Amino acid sequence: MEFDLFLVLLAIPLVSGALLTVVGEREWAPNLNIIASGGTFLAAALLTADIIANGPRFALGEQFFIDSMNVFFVALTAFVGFTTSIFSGPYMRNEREHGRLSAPRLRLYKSMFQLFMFTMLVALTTNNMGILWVAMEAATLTTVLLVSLYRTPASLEAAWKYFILCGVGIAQALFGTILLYFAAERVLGETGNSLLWTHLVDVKGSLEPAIMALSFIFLLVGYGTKVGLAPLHNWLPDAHAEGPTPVSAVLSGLLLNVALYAVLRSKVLADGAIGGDFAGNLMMGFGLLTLLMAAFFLGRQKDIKRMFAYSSIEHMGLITFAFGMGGAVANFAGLLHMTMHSLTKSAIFFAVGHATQKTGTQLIADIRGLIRINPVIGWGLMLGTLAILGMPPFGVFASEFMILTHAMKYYPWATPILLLALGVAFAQIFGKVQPMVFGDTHAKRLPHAPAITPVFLHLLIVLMLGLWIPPYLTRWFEEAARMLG
Amino acid sequence: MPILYSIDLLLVAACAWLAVGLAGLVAPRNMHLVAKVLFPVGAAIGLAAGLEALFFLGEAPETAVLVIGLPTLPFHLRLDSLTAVFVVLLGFASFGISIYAAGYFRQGEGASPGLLCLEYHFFLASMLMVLLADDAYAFMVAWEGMALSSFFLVTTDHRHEAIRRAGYLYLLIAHVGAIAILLSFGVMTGGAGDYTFAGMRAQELPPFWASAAFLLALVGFGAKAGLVPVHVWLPEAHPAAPSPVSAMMSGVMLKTAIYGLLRVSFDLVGTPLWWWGVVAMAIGLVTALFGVLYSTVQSDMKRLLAYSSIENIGLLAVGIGLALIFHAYRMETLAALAMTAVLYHCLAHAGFKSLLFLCTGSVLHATKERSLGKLGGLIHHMPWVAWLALLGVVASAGLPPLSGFVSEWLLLQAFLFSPGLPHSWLNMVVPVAAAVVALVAALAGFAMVKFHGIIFLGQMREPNLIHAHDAGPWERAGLVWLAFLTVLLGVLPSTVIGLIDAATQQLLGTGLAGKVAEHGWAMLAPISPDRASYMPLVFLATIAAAVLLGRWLVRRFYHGRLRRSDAWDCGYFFQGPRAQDTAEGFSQPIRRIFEPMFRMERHFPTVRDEQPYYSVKVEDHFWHWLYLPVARLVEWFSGLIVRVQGGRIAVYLLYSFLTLILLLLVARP
Amino acid sequence: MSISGFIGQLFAIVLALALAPLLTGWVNQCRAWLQSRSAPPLLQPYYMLHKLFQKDVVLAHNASSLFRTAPFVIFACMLLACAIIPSLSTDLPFAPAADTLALVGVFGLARIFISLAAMDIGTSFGSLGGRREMLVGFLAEPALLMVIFTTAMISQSTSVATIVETLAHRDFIIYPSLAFAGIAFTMVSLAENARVPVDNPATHLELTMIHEAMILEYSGRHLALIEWAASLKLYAYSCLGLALFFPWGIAEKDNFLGLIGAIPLLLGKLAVGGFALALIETVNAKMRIFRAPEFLGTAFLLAVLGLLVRLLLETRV
Amino acid sequence: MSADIPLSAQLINLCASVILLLAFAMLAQRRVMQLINLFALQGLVLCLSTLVVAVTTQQHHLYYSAGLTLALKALLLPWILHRLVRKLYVKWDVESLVNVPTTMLVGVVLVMIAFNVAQPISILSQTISRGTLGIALAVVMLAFLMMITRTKAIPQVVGFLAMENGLFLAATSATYGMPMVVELGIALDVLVGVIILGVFFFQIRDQFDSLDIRHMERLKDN
Repeated sequence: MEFDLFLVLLAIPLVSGALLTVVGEREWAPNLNIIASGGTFLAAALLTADIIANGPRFALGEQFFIDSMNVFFVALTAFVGFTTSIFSGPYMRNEREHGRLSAPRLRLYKSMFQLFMFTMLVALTTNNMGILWVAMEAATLTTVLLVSLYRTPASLEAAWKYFILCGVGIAQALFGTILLYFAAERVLGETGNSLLWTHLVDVKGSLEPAIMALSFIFLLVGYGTKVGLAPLHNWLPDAHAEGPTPVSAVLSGLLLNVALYAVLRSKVLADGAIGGDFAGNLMMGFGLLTLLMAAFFLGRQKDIKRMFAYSSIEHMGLITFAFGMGGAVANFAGLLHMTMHSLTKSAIFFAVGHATQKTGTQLIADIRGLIRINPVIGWGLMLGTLAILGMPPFGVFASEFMILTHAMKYYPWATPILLLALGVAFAQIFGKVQPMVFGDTHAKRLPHAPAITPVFLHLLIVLMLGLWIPPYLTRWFEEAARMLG
Repeated sequence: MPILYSIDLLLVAACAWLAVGLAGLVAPRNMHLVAKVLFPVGAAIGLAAGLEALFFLGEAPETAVLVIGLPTLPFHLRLDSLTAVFVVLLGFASFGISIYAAGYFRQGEGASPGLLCLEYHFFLASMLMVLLADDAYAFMVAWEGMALSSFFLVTTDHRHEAIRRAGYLYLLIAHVGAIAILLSFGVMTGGAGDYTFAGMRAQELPPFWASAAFLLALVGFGAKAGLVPVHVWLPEAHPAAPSPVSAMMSGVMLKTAIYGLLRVSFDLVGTPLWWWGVVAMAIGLVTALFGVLYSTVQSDMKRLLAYSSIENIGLLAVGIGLALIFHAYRMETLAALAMTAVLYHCLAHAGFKSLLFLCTGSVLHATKERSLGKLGGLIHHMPWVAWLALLGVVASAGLPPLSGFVSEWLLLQAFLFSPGLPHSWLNMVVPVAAAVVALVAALAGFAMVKFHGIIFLGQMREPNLIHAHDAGPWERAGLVWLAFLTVLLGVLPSTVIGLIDAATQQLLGTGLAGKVAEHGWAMLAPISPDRASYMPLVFLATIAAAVLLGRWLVRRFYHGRLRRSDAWDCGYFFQGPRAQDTAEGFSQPIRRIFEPMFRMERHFPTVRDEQPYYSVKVEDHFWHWLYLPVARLVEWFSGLIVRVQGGRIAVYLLYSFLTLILLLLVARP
Repeated sequence: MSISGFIGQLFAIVLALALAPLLTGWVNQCRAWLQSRSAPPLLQPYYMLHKLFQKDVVLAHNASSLFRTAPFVIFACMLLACAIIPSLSTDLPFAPAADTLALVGVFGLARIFISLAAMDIGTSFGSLGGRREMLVGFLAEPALLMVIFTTAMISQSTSVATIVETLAHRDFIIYPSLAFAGIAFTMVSLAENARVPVDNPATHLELTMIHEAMILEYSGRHLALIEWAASLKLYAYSCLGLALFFPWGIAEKDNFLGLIGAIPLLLGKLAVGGFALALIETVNAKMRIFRAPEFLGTAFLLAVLGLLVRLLLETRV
Repeated sequence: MSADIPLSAQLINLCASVILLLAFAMLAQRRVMQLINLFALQGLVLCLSTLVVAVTTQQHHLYYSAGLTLALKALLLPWILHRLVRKLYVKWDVESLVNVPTTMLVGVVLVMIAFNVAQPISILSQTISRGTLGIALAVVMLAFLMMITRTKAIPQVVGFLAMENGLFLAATSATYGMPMVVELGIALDVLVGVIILGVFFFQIRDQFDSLDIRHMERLKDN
C-alpha cells in the first residue's frame, strides 16, 4: 500500500502536467491545477504520517528513499505548491484579462508548474545522487520556461541569464557528482550502487578525503548557484522579478530549499569522509558573505519583487551559515528557518502579487497605500514583511534566535556580522515596505477577488511555530537534524 | 498552598487583555462596542492586575513554565517584587489611560476601532509579559511584540508622511536596541548556553564580559528608554501616536526599559563595577540636560512632553548610576536610597506624564491643534483639563507637594551622601552631577510653565478656539484617576516606599522601609529626621490652610468686592492675542543662553520684506552628527556592492568561475 | 512637639508676618538715605497693604480662576517658608515638614504660580514678565540648591534646624567653602527678590522689569497679598542667610530664655542686613536683562566651586 | 610516460589530448559554423574514447554511452544548431573576440591549474585512463572560459555543451561511466535544454533584433 502512496505522490503532478498540456486552457483548467496540487499535498501528508509512524523506506527498488529529513521537505513542498496553485488561480485569470498572458501561455504555465513540482519531488525523494542532479537540471528547465512566460525583453533576459548561469553551475555539480561516484566506486565497487545515498552514507567514513573535498567544492559551487549563494547569485533577482509572481513564490519558497537540500546531502558525505570542519567552514563562509552582500543590496532596489528576491538570498545565506555551524541545535534551527522562510516568503510573494496587480506596477515608488486599496493585502504584506524581518512572535524570529545564540556560543566572531546584516536588512526592507502599505492612494479594483487564504494560512502557521512548535514536529526536526550530523 | 498563584492571575490578565483585543476584531467598525465595553473591560483588567501585584509585593518569588516557546527553551515566567512594582505601575497607569481612551477614540480617525483595540491591548499584554519573562526568548518575544504593537499604534494615522517616518524610525531603533539586548543576554550566558534568567544569574562572568553585557544592555534598553544618543525616535514617535498611546508609551513603556536595565544590572549580571555607574550617570546627565533644553524650545505640545520624557529618563539613568556606584562599593543603604528614588520616579513619572499627555489629547480633540502657537486661553473653556494639567505640571517640574518632588528629593539626598565614597575622584564628580540635576529640575519648571501657560492661559491665539469644549466624562475620569495617583504619590511617600521597598530589598539586600517606618506614615526620613525629613501632608495642609485662612480673613476684615475691566498692561492700547509671547518667544532666552546646544535655522525679517516674518527651526545635533553619517555610510557601501550586479552575463560567469578556481586552489581540508 | 516649641513656632510665623513689611520699609528707607532722597516713612508698607486691602479688585475680563487663586498660593508658600526657616529658635515643629530642599521647592512653587498668573491675562508685559521670572528662576534655583548642598555637607544634614545647630556650635573653623557659598547666596537673593542689579522693584521701565511686569494686572487685595508675599520672601531669604552664615544667637530646643534673647539679636541682624542690601542696590547699576544669566551663572558656578572647595580642602580623608 | 602503458590507455590519452586541443580551437574560433563543427568533432572524439574504454574494459553500458554520445553530441545537437543558425540567419556572425593570444594564455594557465588540482586524485584512480581526469577538468574550464568571452548567444550555448563534453569525458575516464539511468537522464536534460534554447533564440531575436547578448544587460542594480 505504502508503495502506491509514494507512486501516487509522483504520478499526480506528472500525469496532471501532461493532462494540462493536452487539454489546454479551459474554464476548469485552473481548478484541475488546484486539485492536482491538493492531491499531491494530500499524498505527501499521508506519506509523512506513514513515515513518522513506520520509519524510512525505499521505493522503486533502491532508487527512491524517503526518510524523516526529506519527507519533511516533501510535505513543505507539496503544501506550498498547493497554496501557490490556489493563489495563482485568480492571479493568472487577472493576468489574462489584463492581456499580459494568452491562453497558450496559461496552458504552458500550468503544465510547467506541475512538472516543476514533479521534478522537485523527484529531487527530494531520490536515493540516487545522479538522479538528484538530473531532477535539479530538469527543475531549472521547467522554471526557465516559467520565468520567460511573459516573453517580454526583460523576462527573456532574465530567463537567459537564469539558464546559462544555473546551467553552468549545475554542470559543476555534475562534475562533483562524478567525483563522488569516483570516490564511492573505490569503496563500493562496480555494483551500480555507488551513487545511492543509503549506501554512500554507510561507507562515508572510508571515502577518499581528497576526492571528497574536491567533489564537495564542485557540488557546493554547483548547487550553491541554485541556492543563490553570493557571488553566484546573480541570476536570482532577475528571475524572481521578471517571472510571474506565483513562480517567484515557488522559486523562493521551494527551489532554493531543494537546492540547499542537495548541498546538505553532499555535506553529510563530505563531513563523513573528510571529518573536521572543512565543509562546514566553507558553508559558513559562503553564508556570511551571502548574508552581508544581500543586506547591502537591499537598499538600492526599486522593484518590489527584486527586493524580496534579495531578501531570499539573505535568508539562504543565514540558513547556509546555520548548517555550516553544524550540530544538533544549529541544524534544527536551519531546518526551522528553511520552513519559516518558505512559508513566509511565499506568503509575501502572494501579497506582492496581488499588490502589483492592483497597482499595475512592480516599482516600489509607485505602490502606495495598499492598506487603503485592500486592507487584507496590505496587512498581509506588512505582517509578512515583519515576519521575514525576524519580528517576534513570528517563527522566523525563533529560528534566528536559535541561530544567533548558537553562533554566539561557538562562533562569537560571526555574531557582529550576522547582526549587522540583519540590522541593515531590517532598515532597508522595512523602509521600503512601510510606505507601500501605508499612506494614501488611488488604485482600482480588480475584476477577480484575490485569493487571500494562502497568505494568512502561511502567516498563521509561521505565527504558531514562533510560539509553539508541536512536539511531533520537534521530534521530526530533531531526527532530521541528527541525520545532518 | 494557594489554588491560584499570583503569577497565574497575572497570566490570566495578559490573556484577558489579548482576548479583549481580539474581541475588537469581531466587529471592527463598531465604535460603541469597542469604546464603551472593551476599553473599560481592559481598564478593569489593568486595575485588577495592578492590585494583584500590589498585594503580592514582598512575597516570595513565584515561577512558572509555559508550554509555548522553543522546544529547548519554553517560556519561563517569574513574578518577584521588582516585577510586581512595575506591574503595579502598568496596571494603575493603564487603568486611567484605558478609561480615558474609552472616551477618546472616535470614528474615522485613522485605523478602525477594532484594530486599534487589538493593537492597544496587545501592547498592554506584551508589556506585562516583558515584566514577567524569565528567559531570553520569552523576553525578546514580548519585547518585540511590545515594539511592534506600539509601532502600529504610532502609525494609526499613517496618511501623514511625518507619522510614517516617525514609525519607521521608531521600529528601526527599537529593533537595533533589541539586537543589543539579545547580545547582552548572549554574553550573560557566559557560553553555557542556558538562556533562562536563572542560568544567567548562576554565571560568574569575568569583569570584561560582565562590562560588555552591561554596556550592551545600556545601549539596548537605552534605545527603548530614549537615552542620548539613541533618543531620536522618541520626540518623533510620541507626538505621532494618538494621545492615550503617547501616554502609555511615555508613562509605561519607557519604564519597561528601566525595568530591563535594573533587571540586568542588579539581578542578572552579578556584582557591578563602579565605573558602570559613572557611565550610566554621565549618559543620564547628558540625556536629562539635552531633554530638558530641547523640551523648552519646542513649539508642538506633544513634542515638548516627549522631550520632557527624555529628561526624566535621563534622571532615572542618573539614579541608576548612583545606585550602581554605591552598590559596587557595598554601601547598600545609600544604594537603597538611590534605588528607591529610581523606583519612585518611575511611578511618579508614569502618573504625571500620562496625565499630561492625556491632557494634550483632550486639547487636541477640542481644538484640532497641536502647535502651541495656535492655542491659548483654554482654561476658560476647559477648566477641568486645565486644572488637572496644572497638577501634572507641578509634579513634572519636581515641586512639592506632588509626586515628582519626592523622587527628586530622594535622588538629591542620595547625592548629598556620596562623599562617603572611597574614591576621591568620584567624590569630586558626583556633587557636580548633583548640580546638573538641580539645573535640569529648574529648567523642567521653565518648560512646564511654557506648556501650561501657553496652552491654557492668556488670550486665545486663534478665533476658532472659542468652540473648544471640556473633556467628556470618560476622559475626565481617566484624568482624575491619574491626578489622584500623582497627588497620592506626592503626599504619602512613606507608605509608598514601604510598598516598593520589597523590590529594593530584592535587588540590594537592604531597603529603606525599616528606617522610614520608624517615623510613621506622615514623615519621610530615610536616614534619620536629623539629617533629612519631609512631611508632604503637613506641607500640603499648611499651604491649604494658609490659602483658606487668608481668603477668609481678607473677606472677614475687608471685603470680597471685585470689578471687571480691560487689562491695564501699562496703558498700551493694543492688547490682541498677538501681543503675547509665542511659544518660540517664550523660549528665546534658553535658545540664546544655550545656543551651542541647538542646531537652529532662523529667518529674520528685513526692512525690504514684502511680508516680513520670523521663523526658527530647532534641530537635533545628533541627526547630523550620528544618524545621517551612518545612513550615508550604508548608502555608500550599498553603492559599492551593487556594482556586483552589473547586468553583464559574462561578468556573472566570471564570478562563478573565479569562485570555483579560488576554492580549488585555496580550500584544503 | 513641646508646648514651647509650638509657641515658638507660632511666634515665629506671627513675627514674620509682622516684621516682613517693616524690613521692606527699612530697606527702602536706607536706600533713600544712601541716595540722598527724603525717605518714605518706615511704616509705609503697612499703609500700602492696608490701603490695597480696602480697594476693590479690578480684574481683567480675561482673568481666569488661576489668576485669582495665585496670590493666595504665593502668600501661603512664603508663609510656609518663613515658618520653617529658624529666625529665633531651631525648635520649630514645622521644620521636619520641609528641609532645605523642600524649601527650594516652596520657592519654586510660588514662582510657577506667579509666572502662570502673569501669563494668564495674555498681555505683552505679563508673558514677558513670566518668561523673565522663569529665566531668573532656572538659574537661581540650582545655585541656591548648591549653596544649600555646601552647608548640608558640612553639617551632614539637609534639615535647616540641624544645619543651624551644627554651624552655630562648631568650634571656630574657617570654612572657605562658606565664603563662596555666601557670595553665591547673596547674588541669588538679589535676583530672587527682584533687586538691583537684576531687577528694580521701584520702576515700571517696561523693557527691564521682571517682577513688576508680572503683577501689573493685579489690584486690591490680590496685589496686597503679592506685595506682602514679596516682603515675606525678602524676610525669608534674609533669615535663611543669617541662619546659614551668621547663626549665632538662634535659640535651641527648650530654651525659652534664649528665645526672648534672640529677638533683639534678630532685629539687629536684619537691620544690618537690610542696610547692606540697600548699599548693594545703591552702588550697583541695573544690568541689561541678558546680563542676568551671566550674573546668575556666576552665582551657580561660585556655589559649585564652594562645593568643590568643601570636598577638596575640608574633608578628612 | 613510461613504455608499459597499455595501448588502450595510450589511445584514450590521445583522444583526451585531441579533445583538449579541440577545446582550445573552439576558444579561438570566431565563426559560428566552424565552432559548431568543432563541437561535433569533439563529440566524435569523445565517442571514440568512450568506445576505446568500452572495448578495453568490456563494460556493456559504455557501448550504449558511446552510442548515445555519437547520436546526441556528434549528430543531433550539431544538426539542431546548424538548423538554428540557418533559420536565424546568423551563419556569418563573427565574434569580435578581443585578444585571442591572451585568452589562449589564460587557457594554458587554466590547464595547469586543472592538472594540478586533478593530480592527487588521478593517482588514486584504478581505471586505465586515469590521467584524463585532469584533461577533463581542463576541458570544463576552457569551456567555461569560452562562455565568459563570447558575446553571441549561440557560441555561448556551444560553450555550455562543450562543458558537458568535458564532464562526460571525466565520467568515462575516471569511473567508466555513470549508471545508465543517470546518463540517460543527463542526455535527456541536455537535449531538452537545447530545444528550449532553440526556442529562446527565436524569441530573443524577435525581441532584441539580434542574438548579441550584450543587448541583454538591462536588468541590473547599479
